Amino acid sequence: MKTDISDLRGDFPILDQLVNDEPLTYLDNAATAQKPNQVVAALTHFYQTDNANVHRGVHTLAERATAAYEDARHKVTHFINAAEPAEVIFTKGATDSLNLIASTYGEANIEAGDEIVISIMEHHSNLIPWQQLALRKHATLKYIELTPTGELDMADAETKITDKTKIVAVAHASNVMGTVNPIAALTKMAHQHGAIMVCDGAQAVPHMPVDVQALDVDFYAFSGHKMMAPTGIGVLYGKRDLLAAMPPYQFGGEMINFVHRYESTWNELPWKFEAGTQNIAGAVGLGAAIDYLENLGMSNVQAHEQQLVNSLLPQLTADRQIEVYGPHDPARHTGVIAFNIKGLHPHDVATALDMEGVAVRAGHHCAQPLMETLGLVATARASLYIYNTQDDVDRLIHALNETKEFFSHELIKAE
Amino acid sequence: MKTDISDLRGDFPILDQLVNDEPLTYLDNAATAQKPNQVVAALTHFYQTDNANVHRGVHTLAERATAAYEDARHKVTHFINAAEPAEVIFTKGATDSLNLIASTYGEANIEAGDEIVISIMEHHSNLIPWQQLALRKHATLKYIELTPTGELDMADAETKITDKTKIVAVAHASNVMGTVNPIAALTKMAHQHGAIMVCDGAQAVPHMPVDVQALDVDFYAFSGHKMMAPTGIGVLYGKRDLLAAMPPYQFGGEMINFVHRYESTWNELPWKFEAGTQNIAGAVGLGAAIDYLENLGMSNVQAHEQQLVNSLLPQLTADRQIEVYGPHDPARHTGVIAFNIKGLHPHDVATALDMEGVAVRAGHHCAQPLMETLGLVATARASLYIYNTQDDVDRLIHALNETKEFFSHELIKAE
Amino acid sequence: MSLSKLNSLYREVILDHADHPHHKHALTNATTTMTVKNPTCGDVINLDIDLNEDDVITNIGFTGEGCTISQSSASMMSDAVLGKTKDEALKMAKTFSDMVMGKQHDQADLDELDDAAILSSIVSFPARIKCATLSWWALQRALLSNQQEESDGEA
Amino acid sequence: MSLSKLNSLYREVILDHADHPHHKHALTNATTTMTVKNPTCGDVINLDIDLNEDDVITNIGFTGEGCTISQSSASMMSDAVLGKTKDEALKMAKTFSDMVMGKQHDQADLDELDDAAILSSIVSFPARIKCATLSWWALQRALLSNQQEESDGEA
Ligand SMILES: Cc1ncc(COP(=O)(O)O)c(C=O)c1O
Ligand SMILES: Cc1ncc(COP(=O)(O)O)c(C=O)c1O
Repeated sequence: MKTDISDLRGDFPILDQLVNDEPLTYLDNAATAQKPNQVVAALTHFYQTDNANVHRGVHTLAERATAAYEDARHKVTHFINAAEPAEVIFTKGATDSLNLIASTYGEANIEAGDEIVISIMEHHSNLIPWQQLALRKHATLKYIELTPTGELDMADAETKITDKTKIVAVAHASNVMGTVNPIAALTKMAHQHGAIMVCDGAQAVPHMPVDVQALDVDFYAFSGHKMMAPTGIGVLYGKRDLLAAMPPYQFGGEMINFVHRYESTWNELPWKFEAGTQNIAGAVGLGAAIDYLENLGMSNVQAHEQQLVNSLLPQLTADRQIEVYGPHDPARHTGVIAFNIKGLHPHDVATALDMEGVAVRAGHHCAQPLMETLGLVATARASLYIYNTQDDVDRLIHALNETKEFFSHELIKAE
Repeated sequence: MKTDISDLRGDFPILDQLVNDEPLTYLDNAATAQKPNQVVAALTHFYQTDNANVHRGVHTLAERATAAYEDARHKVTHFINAAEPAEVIFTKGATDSLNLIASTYGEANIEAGDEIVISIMEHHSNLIPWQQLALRKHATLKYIELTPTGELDMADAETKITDKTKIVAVAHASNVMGTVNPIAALTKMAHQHGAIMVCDGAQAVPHMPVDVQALDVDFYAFSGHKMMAPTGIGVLYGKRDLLAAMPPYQFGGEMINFVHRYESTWNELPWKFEAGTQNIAGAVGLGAAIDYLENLGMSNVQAHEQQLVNSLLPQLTADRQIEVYGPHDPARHTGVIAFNIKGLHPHDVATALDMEGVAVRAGHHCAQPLMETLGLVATARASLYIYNTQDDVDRLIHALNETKEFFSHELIKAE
Repeated sequence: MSLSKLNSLYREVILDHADHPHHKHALTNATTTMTVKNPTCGDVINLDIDLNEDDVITNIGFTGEGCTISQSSASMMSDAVLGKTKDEALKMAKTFSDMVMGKQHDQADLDELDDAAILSSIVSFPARIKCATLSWWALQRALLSNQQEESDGEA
Repeated sequence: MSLSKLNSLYREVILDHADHPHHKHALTNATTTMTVKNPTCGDVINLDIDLNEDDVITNIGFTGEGCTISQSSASMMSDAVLGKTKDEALKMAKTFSDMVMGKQHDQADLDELDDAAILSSIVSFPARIKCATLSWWALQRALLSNQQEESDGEA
C-alpha cells in the first residue's frame, strides 16, 4: 500500500513557516530538496543509538553501524536496479562522482586525439571535468547541440559521436530546461562506436524511475540532497568490469588490502573507491529517503509532478510578458522550468517573489555555456517536488503578476 | 563560564544503553566520536528551518543557509586560529583533505628526484597519498623512524629532511601510540630546507588546543566526525599564498567564475576548492561541535583526558600479561592506548570486551607500516574522550581481567 | 500585500535611476577604463573615467547590463564621484562598501554618497549586496589600476 | 557475569582446537599450496594439500598466525576434508560459507562438516565471520587454483 502523495506536507515541517510574512512556497527543488521527518529521524536514530566507525570494528556499535551503512548500499542497488552492491559507490555527491570518473577512468583511458562528447545543456559538474580532462590530454571536447525546442539534437549526436569518441557524458534530465534526454539511445550510439556512456542523473533519480541496467549506461552519478537525503552523500554507479579495471581515486584508510612502505594493494569493490571515513550517517539518511520515495512509488512521484507541470507551464507560456526556455509541451517537461519576465532581470524577479514567500532560483544555474548558447545571461527557475501542490503553483502565478505590476514602469519601457 | 566537564553524559544519550546486557563503555573514540544532543539538534534545526542550497540563491532560505554555512567556516577559522576564513576549506574529512593536497600541490610541485618525508607512524591517509605521488613522479619517499619509546626520532628527522625535500607530512598525534609530535620544530626544519609542512591533525584537533599559525604549518587536515561533528565533513587549512597558487582539485558548480565551452576560470578562495554542493548541514554540525568544545575549553578537554590516562596507563603497563605500545609515561601520552594481552589475538580480546559492554578497536588501525615496524600484526586500542569517566577506565580494567581469565588456558600456553 | 515591502529596497529614487540611468554611455579616449563582471548573475559594468592631472574625475560614463540594483547603483555612483578627486572617490567607495556590509560608518561620510546612500537598505538583502557593489568595485579597480600595475611591476 | 556469553562463541571444542590445532604443520612437496591473508586483522593461513590422481585429499596441513577463531577453524576444516574428494570438499566449503552467513542449509550437509559445524554460532558475531572463513577460503582457492589457471589461460 502506497502512501497518498497528495498529503505529505506534515512530513516537512520546514514548509510550514512564514517567509516575509507569507507562507513559504518552496520552488527551488532543483537546487536541493527538503527532508521529511523520516530522514531526519533516521539521522537522529543513527547518532543516538548506533554511531560508530564502520568495517574496522569488532564491537557491537561498529557492527550495527556497518550493517546500517551496507544496508543503505543495498537500498540504492535496488532503487536504481544495479546488478550488485559492489557497483554502488558512495561519494560526496554528483560532482564528486563525476570527478571520480574523469580522474580515474578518464585519466587512464583518454589520449591525445581522442574525443569526448558531451551536450551543451550540461551542468558545470558534468562539463568542466571533461573540459579539463580534454585540455590535460590534448583530446577534443565536442558538444551535442539543441533543437529549436530546447531538446537534445539526436541528429547532431549522430555526427558528433564517432569512432574517435571514447566517452559520451550527458545529463539524464536538464537542470535548466526540464528536458529528459534519450539516454538509452545515446548509450547505444556510444557503444556502437566503442565509447563508454556516462550519465549525470542528478535531476532524474529524485523524480522518475531509473533503471541503470535498462539504460545500459556504464556510469551513473547522482546526489542524495536533491532526493531528500542529507547533504554530503551521493552515488556513483559503475559496471563492475570498468570499476575493477580503474585505479583508485583517493588513498587512505579502508580502500586498501596491504600497505607496505613503498607499495600498496587495493581493497575489492566497492570499497576500493571509498577512502577514509565516509559520510556514514549520510548514507543511512539516503537509505531512509529511498524508503520514503519507494513507499510513494516513483511513478506516482513522476505523475504528481507532471500534474503540476500541466497546470503551471501553460500559464507561463501563455503569458506574453514571460519567456519560457526549453520545451513548451508539458508532456515533454520535468518539474524544472526556466523563464524570465521580459525586461526584468531575474535577480529582481527572485527578490520580488521572495517578498511573497516564493523561493525560486535566479542565475546561470551552473550552466553558463547553455546560457551563452541561448543568448541569455541568467534566468529565473521554478522547480517542483512531491510536496508541492496546486496551491504553490497558484501562489507563484499570483506573485509573478504582482511582480510585473510592481516593476510595471520598467516593463513598459522594455516593450 | 565553562560547563563542568565531569558531567556531560546527559548530552550523549547513545552512551546510556546496554550492550550485551552491560552498560556501554565506549572507548573507540579515535575511530569516531559520539555526538552530543547539541550537534544533532543543530542538524535537525537546519533541516527543519533553513535547509536550502547555498551561495547561488536569492531567496530567504538560501540566504539563511549560506549564512549558517559561512558562519561555520568562521567558527573553524577561530578554533584553529587561521588567519582568515579564505584559508579554511570544507572537505569530506581528513582523508579527502590530504588527498587534495597531494593531488594539487603535490602533483604541481613534485618532480623526479625530489624527496617527500613522512613518519613511520602515519595513518594510511597521510601515507598512501604521498607513497603514490612519489611513485607517479619518481620521487623518493623517506620515513622518519621511532625512538625506542615510540616517539618520533628527531635526530633521524634531521638526517631525513634535506635540501631535496619538498614536502614533510607528519601526524600531529598518533592514532596508535598516543604520541604527540613536535610539529612546530618539524615545520622549522622543513622550512629551513625550503620544504612545506603538512600536518595531519585528525587525532589532535578534537583533543587539544591547536593554533595553526603558532605551528606555522603550511597545510593542516582534520575530520569533523572525530570531534563530535557529523560524518562527511572535514577541514583543510592552508596558507593563502599556497592555496591561491594551486590548481583546483575537483571541477563543477560553485568553484568557477566563468565557464566557456573550451576553458574556464576559477572562483576565489576558499570556494575554488569546494566544487558542487558541499555537506552544508555537516558544516553547520561542525560549527555546533566547535561551540560545544569551546564552551568546555580545549585545555579542560585535554586535562580531563590526561587525568584518565594517568589512571589507565600505569595499570596497563604494570600488568605483566599486557604489552603497551608507545610511550609508558602518562605525561607524554594522549588518550589513545594500543596494547595486547600477551598470547591472545586482539580480535579475541575485542570480542571478549564487547561481551562486557566495552567497545575497543582491534586491528592495524590503518597503520600497517607502523605495525610491521613494531613487529606486530594487530593490537587492541582503547581511546578516550570528554564523556569518558573513571568508571569507564575501571570497567575496561575489570573486563580485561575477565578476558584473561576466560582465555587463561591459552594464556598459560603462551607463557 | 507583501510586495509593498519591496519598496524598502526598490525606493522610488532607485527605480528612477534604473529607468533613466545617468552617465550611461561610453567615453571616447577615457584616461581609465575598467570592465568587471559578477559571475553569479552575469552582470557586467564597463566603466570609463577621465582623470585630469590633479587626479580629479572630470568625466565618467558606464555601459553594461544588469539588474535594477546594479544599474541604478552605477548611475548613483557616477553622480556621486563626478568632480571628486581620486582619493575622495576611493574613500567614498570604502564608505559605500562598509555601509552595505552593515559596518559602522560616519554620517558625514554617508552624506558624501548622495543618492547612493539610499542603498543602505541592501543590508537586509544579502544576496543582492554584490549587485550594489559591482560598479563601486569597478571604480576602485579603475582608480587603483595604474598603482596596481606599478606594484605588480615591483614584485 | 557476561563473559559467560563468550561460551556461545568460544565453545570448549573451539578452544580445544585452538589450543591443540590438528594438522598444524607444513607438508613437504604438497601437490597444492595456497596462502591467504585477512588484511583487516593480519591473519595468515598457508595451506598445503596432497591430492591423489582420484582427486582425493590424502594429506593436509596448515601454518600461519591468527586469532582463536581462525586457528581453530583451520584445524576443524583440515579434520573435515581429509580423505574427501575435491568436489566433496568444495561442497563442504560452500555449506560452511552458507552456514556462517546465516543462509538456509541442509542438516545432512551440515553434519558432513563435523566439528566445524559448531562455528554456526559465528552468525551472531558478524565482525568475526571472516576469521572463521579464512581457512575455507584458502581451501577453495587451493582446489580451484589449477582450474583457475586453465581458465585464465583461455581468456
Ligand atoms: C591520524 C589520522 N589521520 C587520518 C585519519 C583519517 O580520517 P578520516 O577517516 O576521517 O578521513 C585518521 C582517522 O582514522 C587518523 O586517526
Ligand atoms: C544536472 C546536474 N548535475 C550535477 C549537479 C551537481 O550536483 P551536486 O552539486 O550535488 O554535486 C546538479 C546540481 O546542481 C545538477 O542539477
